[in-house]
Amino acid sequence: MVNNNLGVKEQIQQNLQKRNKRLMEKAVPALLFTAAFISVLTTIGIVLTLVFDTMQFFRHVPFWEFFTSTKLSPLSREPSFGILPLINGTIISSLIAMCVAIPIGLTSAIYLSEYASERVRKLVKPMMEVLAGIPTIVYGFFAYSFVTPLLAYIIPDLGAKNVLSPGIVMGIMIIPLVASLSEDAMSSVPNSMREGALALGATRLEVTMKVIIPAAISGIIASFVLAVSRAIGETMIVTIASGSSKNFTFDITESMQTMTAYIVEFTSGDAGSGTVGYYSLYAVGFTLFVFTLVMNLIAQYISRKFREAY
Amino acid sequence: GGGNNSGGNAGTNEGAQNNTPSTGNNSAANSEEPVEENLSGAVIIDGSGTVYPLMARIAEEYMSTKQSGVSVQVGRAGSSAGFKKFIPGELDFADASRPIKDEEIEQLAENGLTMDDVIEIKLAYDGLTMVINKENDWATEMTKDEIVNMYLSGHYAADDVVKWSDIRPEWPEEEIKFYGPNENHGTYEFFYEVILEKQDLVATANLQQEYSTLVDLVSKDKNAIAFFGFGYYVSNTDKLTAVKVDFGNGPVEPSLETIGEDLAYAEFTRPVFTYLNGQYAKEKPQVLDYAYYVLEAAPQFAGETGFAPMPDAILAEYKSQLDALK
Amino acid sequence: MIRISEKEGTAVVADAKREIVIDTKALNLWYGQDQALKNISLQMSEKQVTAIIGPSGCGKSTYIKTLNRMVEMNPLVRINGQILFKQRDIFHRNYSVEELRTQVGMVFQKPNPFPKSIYENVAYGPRIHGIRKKKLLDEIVERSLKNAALWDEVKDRLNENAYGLSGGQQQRLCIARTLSIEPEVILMDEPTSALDPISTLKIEELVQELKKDYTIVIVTHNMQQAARVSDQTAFFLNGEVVEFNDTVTLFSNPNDQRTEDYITGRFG
Amino acid sequence: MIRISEKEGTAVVADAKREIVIDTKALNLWYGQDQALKNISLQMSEKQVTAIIGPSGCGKSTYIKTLNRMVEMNPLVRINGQILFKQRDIFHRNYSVEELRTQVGMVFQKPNPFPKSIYENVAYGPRIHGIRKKKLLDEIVERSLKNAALWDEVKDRLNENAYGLSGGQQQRLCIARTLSIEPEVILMDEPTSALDPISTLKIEELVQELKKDYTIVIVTHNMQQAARVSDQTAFFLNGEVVEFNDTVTLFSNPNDQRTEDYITGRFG
Amino acid sequence: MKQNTEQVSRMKNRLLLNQVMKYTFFLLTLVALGVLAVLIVQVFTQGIGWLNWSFLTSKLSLNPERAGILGVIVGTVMLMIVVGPVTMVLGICTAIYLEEYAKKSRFQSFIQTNISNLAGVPSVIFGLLGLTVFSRMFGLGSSILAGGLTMSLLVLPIVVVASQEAIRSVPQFLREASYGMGATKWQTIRRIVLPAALPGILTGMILSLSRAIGETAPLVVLGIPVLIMPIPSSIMDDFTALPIQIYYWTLDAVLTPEYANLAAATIIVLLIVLFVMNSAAIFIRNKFQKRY
Ligand SMILES: Nc1ncnc2c1ncn2[C@@H]1O[C@H](COP(=O)(O)OP(=O)(O)OP(=O)(O)O)[C@@H](O)[C@H]1O
Ligand SMILES: Nc1ncnc2c1ncn2[C@@H]1O[C@H](COP(=O)(O)OP(=O)(O)OP(=O)(O)O)[C@@H](O)[C@H]1O
Ligand SMILES: [Mg+2]
Ligand SMILES: [Mg+2]
Ligand SMILES: O=P([O-])([O-])[O-]
Repeated sequence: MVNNNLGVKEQIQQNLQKRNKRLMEKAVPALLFTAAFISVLTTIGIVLTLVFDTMQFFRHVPFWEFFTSTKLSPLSREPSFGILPLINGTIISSLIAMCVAIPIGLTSAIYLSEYASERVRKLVKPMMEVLAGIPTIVYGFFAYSFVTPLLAYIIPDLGAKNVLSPGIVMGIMIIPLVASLSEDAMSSVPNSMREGALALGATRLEVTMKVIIPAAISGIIASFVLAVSRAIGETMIVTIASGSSKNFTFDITESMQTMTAYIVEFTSGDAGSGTVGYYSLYAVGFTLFVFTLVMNLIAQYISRKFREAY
Repeated sequence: GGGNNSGGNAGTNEGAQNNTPSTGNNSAANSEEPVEENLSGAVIIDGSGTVYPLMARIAEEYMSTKQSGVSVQVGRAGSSAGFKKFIPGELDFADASRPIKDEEIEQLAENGLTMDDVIEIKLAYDGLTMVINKENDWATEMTKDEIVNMYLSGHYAADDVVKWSDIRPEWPEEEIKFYGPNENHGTYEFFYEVILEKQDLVATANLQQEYSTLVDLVSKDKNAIAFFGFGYYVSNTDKLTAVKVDFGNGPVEPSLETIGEDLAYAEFTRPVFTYLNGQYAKEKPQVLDYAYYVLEAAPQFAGETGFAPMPDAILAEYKSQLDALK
Repeated sequence: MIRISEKEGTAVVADAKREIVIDTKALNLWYGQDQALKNISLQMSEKQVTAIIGPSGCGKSTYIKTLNRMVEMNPLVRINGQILFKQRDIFHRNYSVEELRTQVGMVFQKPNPFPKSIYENVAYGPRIHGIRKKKLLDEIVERSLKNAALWDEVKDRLNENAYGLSGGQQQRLCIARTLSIEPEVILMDEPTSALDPISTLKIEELVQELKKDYTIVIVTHNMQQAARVSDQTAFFLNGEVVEFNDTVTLFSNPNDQRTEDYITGRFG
Repeated sequence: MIRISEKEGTAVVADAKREIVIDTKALNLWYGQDQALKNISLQMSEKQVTAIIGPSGCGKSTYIKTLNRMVEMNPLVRINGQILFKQRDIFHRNYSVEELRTQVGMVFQKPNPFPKSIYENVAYGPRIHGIRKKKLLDEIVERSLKNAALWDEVKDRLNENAYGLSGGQQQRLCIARTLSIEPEVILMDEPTSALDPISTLKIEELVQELKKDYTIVIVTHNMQQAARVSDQTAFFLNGEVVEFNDTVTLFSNPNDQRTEDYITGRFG
Repeated sequence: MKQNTEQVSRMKNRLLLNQVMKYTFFLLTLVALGVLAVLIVQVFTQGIGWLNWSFLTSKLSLNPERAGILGVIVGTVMLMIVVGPVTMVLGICTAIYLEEYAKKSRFQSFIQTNISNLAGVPSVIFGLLGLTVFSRMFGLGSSILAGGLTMSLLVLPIVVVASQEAIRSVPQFLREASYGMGATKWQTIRRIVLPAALPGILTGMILSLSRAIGETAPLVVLGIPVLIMPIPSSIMDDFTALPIQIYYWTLDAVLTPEYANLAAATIIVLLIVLFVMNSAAIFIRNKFQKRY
């Protein structure tokens, strides 16, 4: 077995001496770093965009009034800018959504994680993914053209635009999120826990309620918090189905406006120039940003603690 | 939609210079220009929601039969919102359901545009229409004063919670739900300035950006009343009832036969406008071309979109103004 | 409370007069196509320790998990044959697995306390079986922990999380948890293999103590352990019972050549 | 092509006249605070097979990975001491790891072909080192596979995925891949421990063949294997070289008591 | 536990409760899927009659009888032509940097936190960013480019996370094998890691595009006009896209009821596109799963 001399060794040696290879090794990380930095720039961009014009806004409107006034009429001759009606609309629609998403999402998660056979799971999970993948505009259309008329049939007093219908539909949209994150949390509880409880003669239900859910609770709560954050940030469903009434009310059969819907309304109406109304867009956007950011940070914190548990 | 900058149009001038022979058909137009160019670029229009159906109809016809390369974009932010964009030069045309105000003219001047550069075009007549729910069988006829009074802040109740029975005792004792377009809209200002004579609107009035939302809200609420242009009523006669207004000579139903400066519905009649930025018309051939087309098509499509057409004489006058721009 | 006072001799000749608690008859078990248990027949007597030994993969865990039907958690499993627990067929449809498991407790290879307090771990069983009274629960917890020889070490920290305990303590906690519902039989699948020698010794002593009240089946890899703690031993190989005899006899005088090879360390 | 015609005697007395290819001088290595190699000094001669034996955790893998500086992929690692490869200090800053690794190839414990075709696996090395010509690549692939005794088995399926091969074939493919760039030295870290006996035999025969052209360092758990294939053997214990000698001497007449204990199976 | 009659009856109750709850859980799971079914049936019955060849191949119009969505489809496709490459390049580069170069550094955890927070920012806020930066500051107006860049930033976290996961799941021994041949880091990444991670990356890519195709709010905020008749021909043109057209038609359905049917028909098109894309993602995921 002789080394038939193909000059391979020599070629390799020559190639190793080439400089451009070394250059590549230096240039590539720099390029990649630049790309990675874009995501940081995006965040900076968002914050700067919001902060600048929000500051403009607070030159005209007192901070205190913005956060305490229940009167929002940005276009009147004597405009008033109280964000409370929007926060109220946002919270109420999100609460309705949670009332739908949490029970159904959590029970789906329990069913899939603790009861369903492998076959059922293989069937149901992709369907949940489909549900999660439907664009929100489709849900908006569904809320407007199906759920609102259906609800009006049940509740004759229901306004043509109301917060109930988009709230419910938002809840449906969020079910897969709650279901899949809670299921992850529950199925990551080690099987030995299940076995330990079952060996004591516990039924599936007792295992789930008294061992699995308590063990997975922080993961489950994190999924709820993320769901709230999603509901707060959801735009199209509420824009289409909940109208743009700026009244401060708790009546869920009436029209309300969320922060997101306000932004849409304002950009499709009067986004043209530097009026106070235009700046209010950014003040509302900034509030919305802070709301969701806080929610996300809470969720991250909870689920990080959760991961430390085992 | 908002936020369009007209900067995008500037670059298209060159493309428009290409004198490729016309392939467009000359439909009903008896244009004075012997050869039609193939134009391109955009024409940006925003403003009145009342005018929107008419202007959108004209735009579509223009794009499908005259210049398929030109993109005419019609928004409906409201007359006031339209002027706000028109003033800094974001628009080629600003539609309006009220005339431009002095303060807006001043702002124009600050942006280097005098009224000589702006051509005001009266497109058609609109009748402000009071609409109620189909199930409302009592308020189908009202006097002008009743309408004014019910919308006046503090006239019936200090907290502006007005009941139908406040107006006529035999009417139901239920709260009236007042609706209307918001302050972006010329219709609001017409109502406030001309009809209410600048007295405050009831505080309970629910003002909306989109006319479609208003139609929706009134059609689902028995106690609702709203006001907007006749066009939005005629396309929804199955959902809404128009109030017949008694101006002193018996109730008048708004219709193309009654809307007009000298006709029975005259008191609630107003012209609707579009304002052309003359500088852009000079710079951008597609804008000028479209302006000619608007004059030609406005009377043609006014009827089907719920407007009474302008007399030909007035339109001829505008045409000569356009000719002067060349 | 020193419970392990004197070490008794462990090698007890199988006692014919004792009641047979678990009677396995011609048991076969498959995972899908693979047969893991072949025609197993074994009797376990009351208050005796039965050790199950054999090389890895011979079916020890499978067999012991069949005794409380935990093996059926795997949907692939198919079983035929019979197991009688105190004369009742455990596979009979009127016999719920929950009922069976209350009577046949199990301790696992790796300690698996719940992520709860020590107290709650032991109280879990009684609670799900409907015992609510705080006082009764307190008593049960104390008694179980004492019987598992853990009480003295944890009595001042009952409300701390069970994960703060050492491995050996966790395993005794799991035993206490099993004792809390007073089963008849305790199954133990290599209960000491994850533990250090000292903890192992403690558990072995505990088994000696527990057999006064319970019937015990213990799987072990460690032949010394089997010899030390059990009364009878079954030697499994490839899913079959090669030899089943009282422990002294099996280790001193095996009948089968394969048993001898295994206990002298020639394979496995 | 029958290459393995006759088995040569493996026990060759260390040949003083051979050139020393790898010279390790007083090498120390730490993982963070833990010292894994202590004052290692070893010489490996040209075209000889050096076996490294020792119980688990003694530092065999760490040492062999130091020879091609793969050990430095772990950021915790700190090294002092010297390794000369053909008189050049491999830790010198002018000596790039890429250059070192082209000359000191490595075969791993678990076969680790790339998820590519057989052909592409072997052509990978030449390609990254700038060889583009299809014809030359074909020749290299064929020669390397022949030298790794794999050609006959795969020549008709060069474009199939390497993961379709058996474990033993995969390991020979990895050897072929190493040969493709014609290194001076081949490091093998327990190259047969994941393989069946027949594949192991094939690899052992291959090592015998390869040492005609290459210097080989082989880590093994299996003392018979060390005795069969190597010319010299180093016995590691707790990060130290206890004994280093020609294989025949080390196995027949160990100098150190610990070596004797280990090779007679008394521990490890 | 010692048996007594109370125990036995309790056992019966416990078992019953377990069964009851099992079916309750199952039924509630079905509710979610039931809604999905209702939604799809509703949209299809309303829209399928309007979905025909001429609807797909003609231009927009105010007249519902004549309206078609050719320009809308072209707009969506061109939007994806911007989003695809931009997201792909940024996403993969970021993922490589985080997984291969910045591993375990402070900078990595900073960017990682940043990305997961970005993933939770409401899309309407991205719209404001796009409006302020791309539309106004860069003067891109409501062009395809402005929309595409906004969308790219919006879906970037999806691609980054998916690519990171794919890169992480490439076994370390493949990298070692390559380094052992004297390959440099970049050679190893380019020739070994990326090809092995490609299926995972592609799956993430498809999922991010399908998110971008359905997003509406950022485009509304950018100010897409209601009626655009010319078919866009360059990325500097104004455009309209499937979701925004659905939005406008839904909004105007009050005035012209047939618009609701057009919206439904457009939704069918959108759902079919998404279905095909997601199937492709699942196919890729299953086909190339775990080959080592
Ligand atoms: N979940 C399973 N699916 C399929 N086969 C299984 C499963 N569990 C065990 N087996 C097979 O059944 C046989 C017996 O396994 P079992 O776990 O009972 O062995 P064991 O004696 O407990 O071994 P060890 O001492 O390693 O715990 C083995 O061949 C094993 O491969
Ligand atoms: N990545 C690492 N980090 C910290 N310590 C390590 C690491 N790798 C190995 N060690 C330690 O270094 C010592 C030597 O390990 P090494 O892997 O070299 O042993 P080995 O002889 O190859 O053992 P085996 O035969 O099991 O492969 C061991 O004590 C081990 O715990
Ligand atoms: Mg076992
Ligand atoms: Mg090793
Ligand atoms: O939309 P307006 O016509 O009322 O301005």
